[in-house]
Amino acid sequence: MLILSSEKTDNPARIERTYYLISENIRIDGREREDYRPMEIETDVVSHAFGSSRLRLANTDVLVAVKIEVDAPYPERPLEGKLEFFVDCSANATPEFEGRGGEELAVELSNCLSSAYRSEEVFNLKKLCIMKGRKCWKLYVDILLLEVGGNLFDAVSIAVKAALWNTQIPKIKSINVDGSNIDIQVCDDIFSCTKLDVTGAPLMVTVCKIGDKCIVDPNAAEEQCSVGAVVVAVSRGNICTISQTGTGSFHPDTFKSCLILGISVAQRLEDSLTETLGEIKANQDVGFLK
Amino acid sequence: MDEQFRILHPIKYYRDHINNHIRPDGRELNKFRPVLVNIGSINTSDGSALAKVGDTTVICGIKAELCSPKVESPDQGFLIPNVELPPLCSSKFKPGPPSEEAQVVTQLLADIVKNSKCFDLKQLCICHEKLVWCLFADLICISYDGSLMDACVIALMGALKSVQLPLVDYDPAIDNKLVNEEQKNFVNIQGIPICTTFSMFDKNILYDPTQEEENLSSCTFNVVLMEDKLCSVHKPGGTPISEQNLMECIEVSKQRTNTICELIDIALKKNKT
Amino acid sequence: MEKQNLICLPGQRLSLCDKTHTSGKGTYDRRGYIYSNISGIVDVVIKDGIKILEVHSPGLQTIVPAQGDVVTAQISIITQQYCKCYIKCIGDKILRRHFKAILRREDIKATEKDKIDVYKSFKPGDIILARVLPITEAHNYQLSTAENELGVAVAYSEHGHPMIPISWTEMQCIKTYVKEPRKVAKLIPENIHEDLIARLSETTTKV
Amino acid sequence: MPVDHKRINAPESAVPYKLFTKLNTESLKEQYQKAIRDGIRVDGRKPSEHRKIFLKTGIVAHAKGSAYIEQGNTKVVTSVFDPREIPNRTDYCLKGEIYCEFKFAPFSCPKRRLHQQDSQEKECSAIMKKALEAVVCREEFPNFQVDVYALVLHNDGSALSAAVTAAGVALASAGIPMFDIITSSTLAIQGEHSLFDPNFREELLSEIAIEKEHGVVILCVTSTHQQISHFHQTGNLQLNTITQSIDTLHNTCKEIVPVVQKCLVKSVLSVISES
Amino acid sequence: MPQKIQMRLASNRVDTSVVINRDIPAIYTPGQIISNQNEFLRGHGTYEENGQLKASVAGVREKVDILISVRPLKSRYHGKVGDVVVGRIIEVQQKRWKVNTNSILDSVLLISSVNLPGGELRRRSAEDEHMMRKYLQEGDLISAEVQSVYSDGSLSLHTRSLKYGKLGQGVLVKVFPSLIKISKTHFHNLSIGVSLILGTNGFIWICPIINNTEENVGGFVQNLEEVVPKSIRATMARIRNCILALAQSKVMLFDSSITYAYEESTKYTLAELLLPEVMADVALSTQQKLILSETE
Repeated sequence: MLILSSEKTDNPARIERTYYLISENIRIDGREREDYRPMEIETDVVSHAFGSSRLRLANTDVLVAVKIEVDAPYPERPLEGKLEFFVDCSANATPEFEGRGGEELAVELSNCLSSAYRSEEVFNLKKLCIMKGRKCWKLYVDILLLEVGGNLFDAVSIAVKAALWNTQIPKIKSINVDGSNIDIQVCDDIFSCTKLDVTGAPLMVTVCKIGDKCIVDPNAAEEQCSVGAVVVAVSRGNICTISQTGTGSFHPDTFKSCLILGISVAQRLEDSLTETLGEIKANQDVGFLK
Repeated sequence: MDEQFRILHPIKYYRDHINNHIRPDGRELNKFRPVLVNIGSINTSDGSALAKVGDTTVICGIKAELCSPKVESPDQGFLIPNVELPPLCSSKFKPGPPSEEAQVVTQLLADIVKNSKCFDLKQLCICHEKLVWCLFADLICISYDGSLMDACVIALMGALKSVQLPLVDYDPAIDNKLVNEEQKNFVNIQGIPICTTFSMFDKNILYDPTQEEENLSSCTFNVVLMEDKLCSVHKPGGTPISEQNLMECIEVSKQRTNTICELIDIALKKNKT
Repeated sequence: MEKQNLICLPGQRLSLCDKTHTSGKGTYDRRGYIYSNISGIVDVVIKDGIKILEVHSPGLQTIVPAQGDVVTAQISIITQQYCKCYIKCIGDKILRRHFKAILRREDIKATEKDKIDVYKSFKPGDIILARVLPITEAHNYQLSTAENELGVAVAYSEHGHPMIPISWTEMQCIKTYVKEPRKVAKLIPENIHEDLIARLSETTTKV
Repeated sequence: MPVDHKRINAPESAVPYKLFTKLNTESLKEQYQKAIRDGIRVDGRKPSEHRKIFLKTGIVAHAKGSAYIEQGNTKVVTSVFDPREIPNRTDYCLKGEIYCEFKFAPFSCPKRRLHQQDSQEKECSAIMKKALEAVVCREEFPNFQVDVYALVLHNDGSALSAAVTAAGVALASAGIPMFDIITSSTLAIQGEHSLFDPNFREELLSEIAIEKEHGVVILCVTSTHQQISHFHQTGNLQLNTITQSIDTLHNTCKEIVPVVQKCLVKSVLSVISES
Repeated sequence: MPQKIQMRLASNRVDTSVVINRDIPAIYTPGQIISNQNEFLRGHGTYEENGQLKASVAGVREKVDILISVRPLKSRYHGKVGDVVVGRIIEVQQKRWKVNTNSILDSVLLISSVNLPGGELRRRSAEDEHMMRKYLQEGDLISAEVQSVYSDGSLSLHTRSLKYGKLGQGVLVKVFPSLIKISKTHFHNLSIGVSLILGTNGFIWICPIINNTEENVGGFVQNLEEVVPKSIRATMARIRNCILALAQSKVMLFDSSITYAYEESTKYTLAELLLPEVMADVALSTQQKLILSETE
């Protein structure tokens, strides 16, 4: 039997790692610590989804689609709709995801997203209520990782926000209640849809610690060399989730400076995203296979 | 040095001890380990108990829920015992679905409760054919060191004794339930079955064996008694035992049953005050 | 408290790390200080005028076999090329969890490597002393008995009786006097406790 | 749902009776005001007061190390086992791994928990793993994994923090080489109220947006080197609030250290006296 | 002041192709008939059906006498004896290391094919076998030469020359092997203070120029403490970005194309070199410069 050469992501040796340590403010690709790589975004890429987006950040490629269903709200939260994240780590993205390899990352990503979107201040699920305690909209946000080239959390959060921005929720024409049966009529007119309010939807920024310096938007090699990172989810200038990835530990002061850096980068990301999404004209015909 | 010998040749190590009529943990062959019972320390459950037999610790928590009865037994509720042997309690168990041993113990425990008739499921009926109580008795082994069944039975019975169920107003016409948590009643227990485990090593009978003893012995069996009456003897394979030996074990179990019942009663009183 | 019973806990700073103080077992150094790794008792070993700080855990230490360790192992399977065994002790420290190891044919003896026969060197159940070779594969320790002091320490004959060594290559059953071939170890107290061998080799009086 | 043949199954229609008790008509705001009245919490504590901690080692007989923690009503058992082979892993790795499994007992919470790990438990396992990885000297056991299990017997808030602290003690008592002692603490924030070591109800109420600022913060810190080994936050908080909470939680974690030290010294002494 | 984050719509994507008035060879697609005549020898990337020769991969036809083969446009590295490669150690085994060289199968580096520390004439003992991880361990990068090709296509490497061995501080860039132009030497010391190894397998190593070669015994000595000065770091980053820009536009990589690209790139800042339009511009002007220099 032939054992094919593995394509697993490189694990740089100690000597190479030394080079990645940045004493001077210049990274291997010439960026400074706070610089972001250019990215490319598009929305409305999946025709049968209610909303979708695709983001390419250097080698990281993410596709997000939003699906909507009518569901019954949780008994303890009768006034709220539902929002669920599902991350699929396709083995296409990296050979490490083969079998159950991507499961841990998928759980980490979806947990981080759902905890970032949990607060009512961030994303108001009450807007998704159709009828108190009986019917509500349920949003399924499916995230497909097409390629992994570092900085997944940031890329996913941007793509999710763009997909939710793009999502159209059908208008309800009438609700008929007959005992325990509820009949919901949806407007046929495809143009009479409501858009979601995503101004508070969080953007996540990974602040990566390499040596004793912190950088944003690490590429895959930088991630390998880093001992740990802080993921800061920011919504309207407030922090809605902080999580740590990797195995390293932080000094409290370093940690605080990471948070400050995270917030400022999130603001810049937010500005760019709003500007870019604003450029999208209706019914623009672009497929990502172009 | 002693420990090395134990690991390299455990059977010989044991044989040397047994020949001197003493077990490695310092007990004589016919001595039980101390038993400890603690009832009702977990107030998120409707009834709970912790049982310690030597270094074996089992905790049981009972949660009550409402459901409709089975069609074939419209006036009976449910008592669902499940024994969990998590990897936490011993390196013997791996994460994942219940091990074979956990399944066997669960089934055995369910059989003991059913066959001894110590708990009448009819008392769990709220409304004939419509609404009954379902008691989830979850037993978790925290520390595993042999004679697991003994600890499980004690924990389950202790927890059952402490279960208090609220009153339920049920209107079958409109399927409306109202639970009154202010008024709670204890459930009735007809008797307390007690299990005692024995092991055979060479031709000696070891009372209340530890995990190591169970592993090395040629057969392990347990005897369940309820108030001087024999409920069941469970001897899954292994070397045969003589009738005389069995009778002796049953006799010993009888004495132990009484002391353990007293222990449960004391623990229960302690909990109430 | 006596001086030698100085208890320390993980992360406890023990001393400066300088020319006269270095970190030994159970300690680590970071930013010029020596810290404890485990909870146990502090021990200072003086060697060549340098104080080596060590911490010893009183109970069972958590260790894994490392290159160069002499271990006690029990043979489980033998084939023509190698035998598989389980490492049960490292030095005099016993392991709760046994590690799988493999002893290749060419590592059994130091000389006449091409004449080695695995079947004439070990039998399943034998307790051997062996040295751990460098670890090349994860999950599989490689052992070597290519030293005089290494090889079979305790063995039982076909009939289950203990055997005693009569030469470098043979052991004899004390009951049946049958001789069986083995790669016999010259036991030195450093590697194994004499009493242990005595206890393992004595016959049990049947009840 | 597939039938679980390995357990005794209950009727599927079973529902908790708590759903049919008299409805609580109070608004969330009123409920929160009840939970903290005039700066005193329901259990009589001040907002910054930590519950008493009881720690004990060696309660799981056949584990390499184990610890039991009682923090108010919250009770957690943790155990640690000898290094073992990493399953499904054949390539050489220089650092050992830590496998964590965090589980709520079915009867530990107001709502019955299922036997399989749910997503919350998986998240807690991941947090525990990350927190502990930073303190264990993993290069001492390359190619192996150390299993750490935590079982919550009774969840009355701050269960994850209690589990991390106890797991640290269990690891140390197992003789696993560690860089440091680890302690953890939780903070529940709602508006201007910051409640240390929240109980179950306080934790639940802080997850919901009653005020603009709310959230739950968990901090795990190593004692000597003062490093944050893990930090987790949910809700919606301002940067200032978070930086402040880091400082205050750090102090709380420091206060727990003596309890941990005492417990560990005790366990060392008991082993010495035995041998 | 940090840079603005660049986010663009996919509809505004830049065309990166730089083909200018050049003959593009015919590209065959799988199943396409290459030859109808019977007079041929079937080579790699082709198959025979009904007496016709068809392509089995997408690529360019190559003909040597009557041997017809199709060289795929995109493929893993197919090594030839004498090739200079850069590879990463992925496994330490008994008496050999497994090396990832971007081939279909892992390559091997036998312990007998390396110069061990202490001079060339040294017997390899059992001790050395036990010390293998001390010399090279998982993750280490090496430069080596292909010593032989096994029957299954996997490569055996050697580092028995002072120029080969373990690599120190620097950056690895991966491109398609077909973009590396085979030339006399694959080691280049550029005048701008950067040293390059253009591995034929598509792995390119960029590092600061090492001055004293005396210390470099078989490449096992490394200096972890040495800090690369900022200016060199900047140059290395620029070279890296230039190589990626050329690779994106499929311009062949060799010393002059890289030097030209470097010269062309100086009108941009380092960070700008990550922008697709800038990358395309650098590649385009490099291509023009190359054509000019060819015609001269």
